[in-house]
Amino acid sequence: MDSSLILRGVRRCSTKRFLAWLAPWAVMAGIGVFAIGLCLVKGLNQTNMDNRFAFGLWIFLDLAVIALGAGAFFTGFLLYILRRDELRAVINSAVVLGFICYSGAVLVLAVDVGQPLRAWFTFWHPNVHSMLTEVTFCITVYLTVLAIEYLPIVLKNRQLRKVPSFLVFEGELHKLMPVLAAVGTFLSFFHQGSLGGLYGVLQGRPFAFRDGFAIWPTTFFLFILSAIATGPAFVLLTTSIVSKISGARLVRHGVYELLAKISGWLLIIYVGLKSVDTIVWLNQTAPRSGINPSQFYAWQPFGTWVLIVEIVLLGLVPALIFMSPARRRSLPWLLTGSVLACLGVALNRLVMTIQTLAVPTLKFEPFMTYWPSWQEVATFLFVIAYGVILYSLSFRYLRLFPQEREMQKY
Amino acid sequence: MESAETTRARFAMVIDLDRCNGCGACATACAVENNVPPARPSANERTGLTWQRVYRASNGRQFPENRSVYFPVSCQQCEHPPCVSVCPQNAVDVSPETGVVSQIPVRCLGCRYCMTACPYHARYFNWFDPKWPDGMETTLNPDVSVRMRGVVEKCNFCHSRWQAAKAKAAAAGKRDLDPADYVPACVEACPEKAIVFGNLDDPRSGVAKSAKSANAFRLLEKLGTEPKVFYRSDRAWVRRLADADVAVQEKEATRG
Amino acid sequence: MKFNVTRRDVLRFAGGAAIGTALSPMPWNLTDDLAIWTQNWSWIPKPPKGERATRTTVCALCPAGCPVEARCIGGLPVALRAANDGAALCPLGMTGHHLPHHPNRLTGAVGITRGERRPAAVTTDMVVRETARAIRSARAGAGSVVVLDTRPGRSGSWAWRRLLAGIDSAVVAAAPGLEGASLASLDTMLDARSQSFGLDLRNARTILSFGAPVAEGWGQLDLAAARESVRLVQVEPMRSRTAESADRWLPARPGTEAAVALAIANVLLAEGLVDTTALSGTDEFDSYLSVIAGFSPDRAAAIAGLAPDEIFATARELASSGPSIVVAGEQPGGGPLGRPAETAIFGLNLLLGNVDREGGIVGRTPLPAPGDDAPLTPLARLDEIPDHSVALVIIDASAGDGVYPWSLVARKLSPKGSLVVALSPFLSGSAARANFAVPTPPYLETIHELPTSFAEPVASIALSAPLLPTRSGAVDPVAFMRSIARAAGLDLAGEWATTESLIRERVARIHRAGSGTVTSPADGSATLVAELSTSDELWDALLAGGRWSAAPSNTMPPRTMRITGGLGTALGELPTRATATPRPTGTLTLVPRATRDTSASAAVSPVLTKLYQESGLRGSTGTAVLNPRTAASLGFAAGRNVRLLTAAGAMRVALMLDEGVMPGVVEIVVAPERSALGEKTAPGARTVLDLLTPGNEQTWSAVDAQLLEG
Amino acid sequence: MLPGIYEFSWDQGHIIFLGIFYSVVIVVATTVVIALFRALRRSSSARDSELARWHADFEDLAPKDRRCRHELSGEVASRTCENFFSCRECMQHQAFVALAEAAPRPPADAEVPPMVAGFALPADRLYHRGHTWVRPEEDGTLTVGLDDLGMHLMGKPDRLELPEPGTRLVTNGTAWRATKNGVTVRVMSPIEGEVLAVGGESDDWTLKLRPEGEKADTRHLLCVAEARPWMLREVERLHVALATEDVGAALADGGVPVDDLASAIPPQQFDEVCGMVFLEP
Repeated sequence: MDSSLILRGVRRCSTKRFLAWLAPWAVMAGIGVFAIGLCLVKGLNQTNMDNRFAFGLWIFLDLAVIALGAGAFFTGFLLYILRRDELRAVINSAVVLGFICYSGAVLVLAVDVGQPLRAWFTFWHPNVHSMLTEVTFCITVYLTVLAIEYLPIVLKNRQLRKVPSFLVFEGELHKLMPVLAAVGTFLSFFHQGSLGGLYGVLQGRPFAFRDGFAIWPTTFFLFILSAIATGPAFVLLTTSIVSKISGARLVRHGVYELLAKISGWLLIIYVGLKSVDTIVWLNQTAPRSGINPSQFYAWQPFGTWVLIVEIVLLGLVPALIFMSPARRRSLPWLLTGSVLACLGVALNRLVMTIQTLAVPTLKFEPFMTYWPSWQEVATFLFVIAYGVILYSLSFRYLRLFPQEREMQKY
Repeated sequence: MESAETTRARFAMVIDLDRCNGCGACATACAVENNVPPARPSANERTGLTWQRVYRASNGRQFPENRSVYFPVSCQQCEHPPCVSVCPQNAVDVSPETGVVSQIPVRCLGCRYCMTACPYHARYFNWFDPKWPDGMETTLNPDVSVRMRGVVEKCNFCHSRWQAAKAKAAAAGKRDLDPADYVPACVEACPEKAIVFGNLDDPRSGVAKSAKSANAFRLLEKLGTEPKVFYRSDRAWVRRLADADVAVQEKEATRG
Repeated sequence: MKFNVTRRDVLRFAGGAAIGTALSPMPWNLTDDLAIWTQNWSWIPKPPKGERATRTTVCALCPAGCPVEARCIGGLPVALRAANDGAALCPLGMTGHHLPHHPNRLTGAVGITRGERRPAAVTTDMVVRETARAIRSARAGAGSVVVLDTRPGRSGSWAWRRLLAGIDSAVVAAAPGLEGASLASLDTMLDARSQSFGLDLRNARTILSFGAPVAEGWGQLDLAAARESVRLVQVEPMRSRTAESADRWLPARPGTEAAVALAIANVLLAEGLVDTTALSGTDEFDSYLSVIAGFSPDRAAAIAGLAPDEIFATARELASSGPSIVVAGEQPGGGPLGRPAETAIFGLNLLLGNVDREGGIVGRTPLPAPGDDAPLTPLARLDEIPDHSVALVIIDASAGDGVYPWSLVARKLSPKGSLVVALSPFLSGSAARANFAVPTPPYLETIHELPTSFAEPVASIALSAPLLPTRSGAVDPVAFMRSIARAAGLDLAGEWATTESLIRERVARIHRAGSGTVTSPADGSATLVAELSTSDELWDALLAGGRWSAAPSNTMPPRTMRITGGLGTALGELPTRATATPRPTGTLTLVPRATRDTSASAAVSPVLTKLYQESGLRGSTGTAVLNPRTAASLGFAAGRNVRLLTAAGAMRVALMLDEGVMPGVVEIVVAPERSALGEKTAPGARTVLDLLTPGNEQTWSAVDAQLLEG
Repeated sequence: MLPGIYEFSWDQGHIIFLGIFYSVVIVVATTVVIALFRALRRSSSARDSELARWHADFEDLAPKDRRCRHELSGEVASRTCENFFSCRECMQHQAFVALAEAAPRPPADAEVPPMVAGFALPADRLYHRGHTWVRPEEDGTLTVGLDDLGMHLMGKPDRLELPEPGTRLVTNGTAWRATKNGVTVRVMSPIEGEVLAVGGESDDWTLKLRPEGEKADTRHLLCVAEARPWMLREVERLHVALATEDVGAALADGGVPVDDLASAIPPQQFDEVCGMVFLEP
């Protein structure tokens, strides 16, 4: 039925099957839209956030998807700036993933703020000393850049390309892509860092506060590093998952290996620096704020196991997997490593968001726990469903993996 | 009318914890003065709006040696406020005239970053639309506007009272406020006279003297926020509660 | 001429228009306007505008009657503060101007059916008819008629007695849960009839209080001001505000107060610290001695869980640093301690010679009644009325309310048919449990009378002047009485038709007597009544916030003192909870806990959610507080919802842990119920108080309870 | 505007931050505007549009579809075309041509077999990779038509969209469109020129063109010697493409190509095969 929209030479399931695949996600997205509507109409009392947990599941989601979406800019950077041509095989997919992650994050942010109609105030009355201003500016512009990068991929759809001026425009944009990639890289580096800086500058929250260089706390750099380390792993993971689900070989194994190798090296550097940072923080920064660091881990479920899992199991282990050429040749190992690395960056963002707020500062304030309301979870799931649907549509109708056709035949 | 520029001041308060008995008059007076709406049925102590919140703490000992202390905690009006620099749109500011950390609710977009930055949990978010029972809006203080849902608010040392005092001084042609004209609602309402309020820069003021007294202290002093709300107590265990460091064995204590 | 529009032209036009618009101020003004609009949603309440003025009145929300200065905008109060310098209002008083707008204010008479979500609107005439019918059938022998008065001593209280004087079976009783109720026991001991005495707390040097919230303003004592001159010893199982500010706190187990009091008497007598010549020789005193012999300090200390030294020290302190006074108080929410315990406690005053002396129990001339010596219905105590004997209960909660288990009233009702009618401004508290509720004007909408409070050493009266017009629908209590009188064929003589005219009668009589002074709230200046030429002048002075006080008369008429209150040796049979028959394991003692200002009014300002709901300061009603050790022994963790089980039933409660709670005790927070805070709930919903069944001792300050899972 | 707002001051932070930020915004905006501007300018030219279309298609071709003609002729082991099959701009091609001219020519094979793998490949014409051919006529015009494989594939098209006489065709641009079994293909023009006449179905739907300029530039077209290995390879690709599926006895079994190849190809693969054959990804 929709075959005229599908690229020639690739295998896609029947329309019926595709709709059946989309249906549950659409239901999930529908529930999410309802929950978002509730939050916008009735206000944030629909969530379980409160004055102590002023940030909750949604900020965690924002931080996590933006970290994972780093695959887009970093792949672009490697391809267009460092000229790693092998990555052309995944660049389109990475751009779509990046667009999904960033647009999802911006959408959730718009629900998360108390007065979404005033979101543009940041551009009107900017406080340039705030990390959040930097994040807002960079994310908005980078989302625009991603949309511009996404556009040529859309324009090359089989039907759209029949419009002559679309293709002309696509061709012209394509020529300028390195400029956009460079801008995207610049923006991404900054806001990934600013998201880390967001917490690192919290002088009043010893759990998050870090010393730094110039105006940037160490979390600024660690967030950049962890994002670019896991970005390729996420691209690897999604590509192999899509490959599994669609039953098509999408890229050569060498591409996987390259992504893993990049991820591995960056991860090991990250784990090293993170460990140094943790030691300095526990022994210098936190005690200076009058905190005995053992207090950070005195409240279940946030025991020291969280720290160990984050750094060793979800940091060091995937790094070692990725760095071993023998392991890299095996797809199951690559998948294990990618899952661990992605979980690691998610756990890091979760800890920075939730544990920072959960650890009491005033001695007479109790430790509090937070559990999201269904509206928050539904909104969270909406972003997932939105991502799956948009990716599925893109995968079906656009050329995300240039190598796919030749991998299939001949 | 152009009013004469008042001299700069650093307003502060000293709360005597040995006098405070936790009656809650300050919190109530604050809500009435500043048009803080009553709670919706589903609001709780975590989603409520209490610019002046009274915490109960104890010496942690067993009955009958257990003793209480009540900490009235409002915005601590820090000299180095962690909340100001984080606001993405300049909705938080420090007034050079009063040293008070002001919150501009009409510019706030409700991102709540300042709340995560504040170690005193003194900032509150309007989770609900402000709503008074029918007719009760006629009892609102005309000098303070009502904040809308979705913005952050907090204590501003009864800013409207400062403005009224300033206008009064200007009308009398004076540069300085009469200290008796500017007293926040909580200070006025305290039946135990536990709160002393005044200009820290004025060495003759009661607040300047009390703040320097031996048993005066501030909350979480090591964070370097330099609050302008001081506390005092002759009891050593009360003063120890001001530090951030919680002994781990105490963690299961207190309220759930 | 042909006009050709090409695509290029259209594009050019659109582009030019876009650039031109962007350079004009229009879009930027529009965005700014949008911002301004978001700042002023139409549903955000706007504070009132209007002329500013200051007016004075007296707070009528509790018997204390604090002078109030109201800041008004356009004549309507927007802020209340204490009118006298240096004083301050309590949270309840500070928010009193919200009460006329309370969501659960009654706008018309209602009929309440148990279990119905909403009350049914009825006419006041119908309520009058029903009441008259009940009165007629009571006269025909169907049962007795009881008026429960929530603020005894008012002119209105007198009018009820006047109205029902023609009915043999009628009595007027003070509503349960009021402060000063325990003084009824002292009344019996002093044979004083209707309490012609007061407590001179201000001149005492040592106060021994059994549970009275002295530090919260109980007995009109400003403890903070009197701190230098008064020494306070508090006997109380809870670490209350008073216990914490006391010089000595004896944390006796709940229900063991009598044992402590008797042991103190034991020490006083054994050590010869008191002069007993005035008491000795009577049967009462002999019984007393034999009772006391059984309460050695060691035994009582074991019963109460105290160190014997504390009892010795307290006894010596009482004897040595006089004048002393011993008071049995009502824990707010917990009610009186019960007659035997009160008798044992007040007996110490008799022993110490505290009666009829400055700084002790002093004589007090009563406030003049509004009318002449017409026949009046007798006063009674609710517990003296036999169970299942009452056909009609009229609750006059027009001036306030008490906090008590409804079962106290319900058990009196005749099973053959009964009617409960309440007069109240709010559908909350007692009124929510009646069959019919009639709306009366709340505080600030009508004149309220603040007669002598129970502890005052001299008679006094203040008037709360209205600052707001009475809302239509409100029924004046005295007018309501007149309607009942007409409908039931009762004789209610007198010219007065409304509460105001009745109070005017009383003021006129005070003026006619010509004694006493009026104190102005603003400057504390006093004017002799004798200097006022007309009663209108006195009226105006009172309406301006003044308080009339009688001239001091500290002498009491001669009396027989009954140190066992007529109980004889039965006083010693008082069950001492700790030593009663062994209780099943896991049984805890349930103690209600409240603050003084929560128990005075049927409704409080919704803004008090700041204290009860939006902060952990007072806890919301129904929160159970346990010592962590007790909780651990039962296997409960904080924040859990558990079932609280007493003889009266079970209820789910939230658990809170606090080391300050006595082990083995579960304190239950009695805060204003949700309807009192303004939430729309089904009237008369069960509250924690319903778990507390008073036993024969008429106290619900300690009840056996169990905590169960789920 | 921003600096006009309340409490705004030109301090260092503002200058640095806003300076950097707006530079970035300007770069992004400029990029898009340049692309738009160029696109607007170019899309008004049909020639540019056709070229853009071809460039986009070419980039989407799999590397195996972009074999250099010199690889097909065996002159080089492996080479992928990067020049959109436009040999006249290819430096490598010129080098190869020079090399070939210097080398002694092999004796011309008079007996060029007219068939390759069952498809006719007449020697009197030049072939385009999109399965069209150009035959220079004596009157200076050019005849353009579908080759045998293309003919077999499209058979009798269900619908034809032929250019009007007078249309200027662009090399690698659309010559005409044909629809068969619901699949529409664009047949690429092998050469530039103005359409003089359109042959109908009876005439094997050929076009008659007048070349641009004095003489047609045919450097990018394959001579029959080059077309033979190319055609072999094309047939082989068809074999492979259809081999994986359960097709039944057809071309894959080495059978003689059926006249109506279209009906022998399973419908679900027909579209893909058309795209492969007519270089339309």
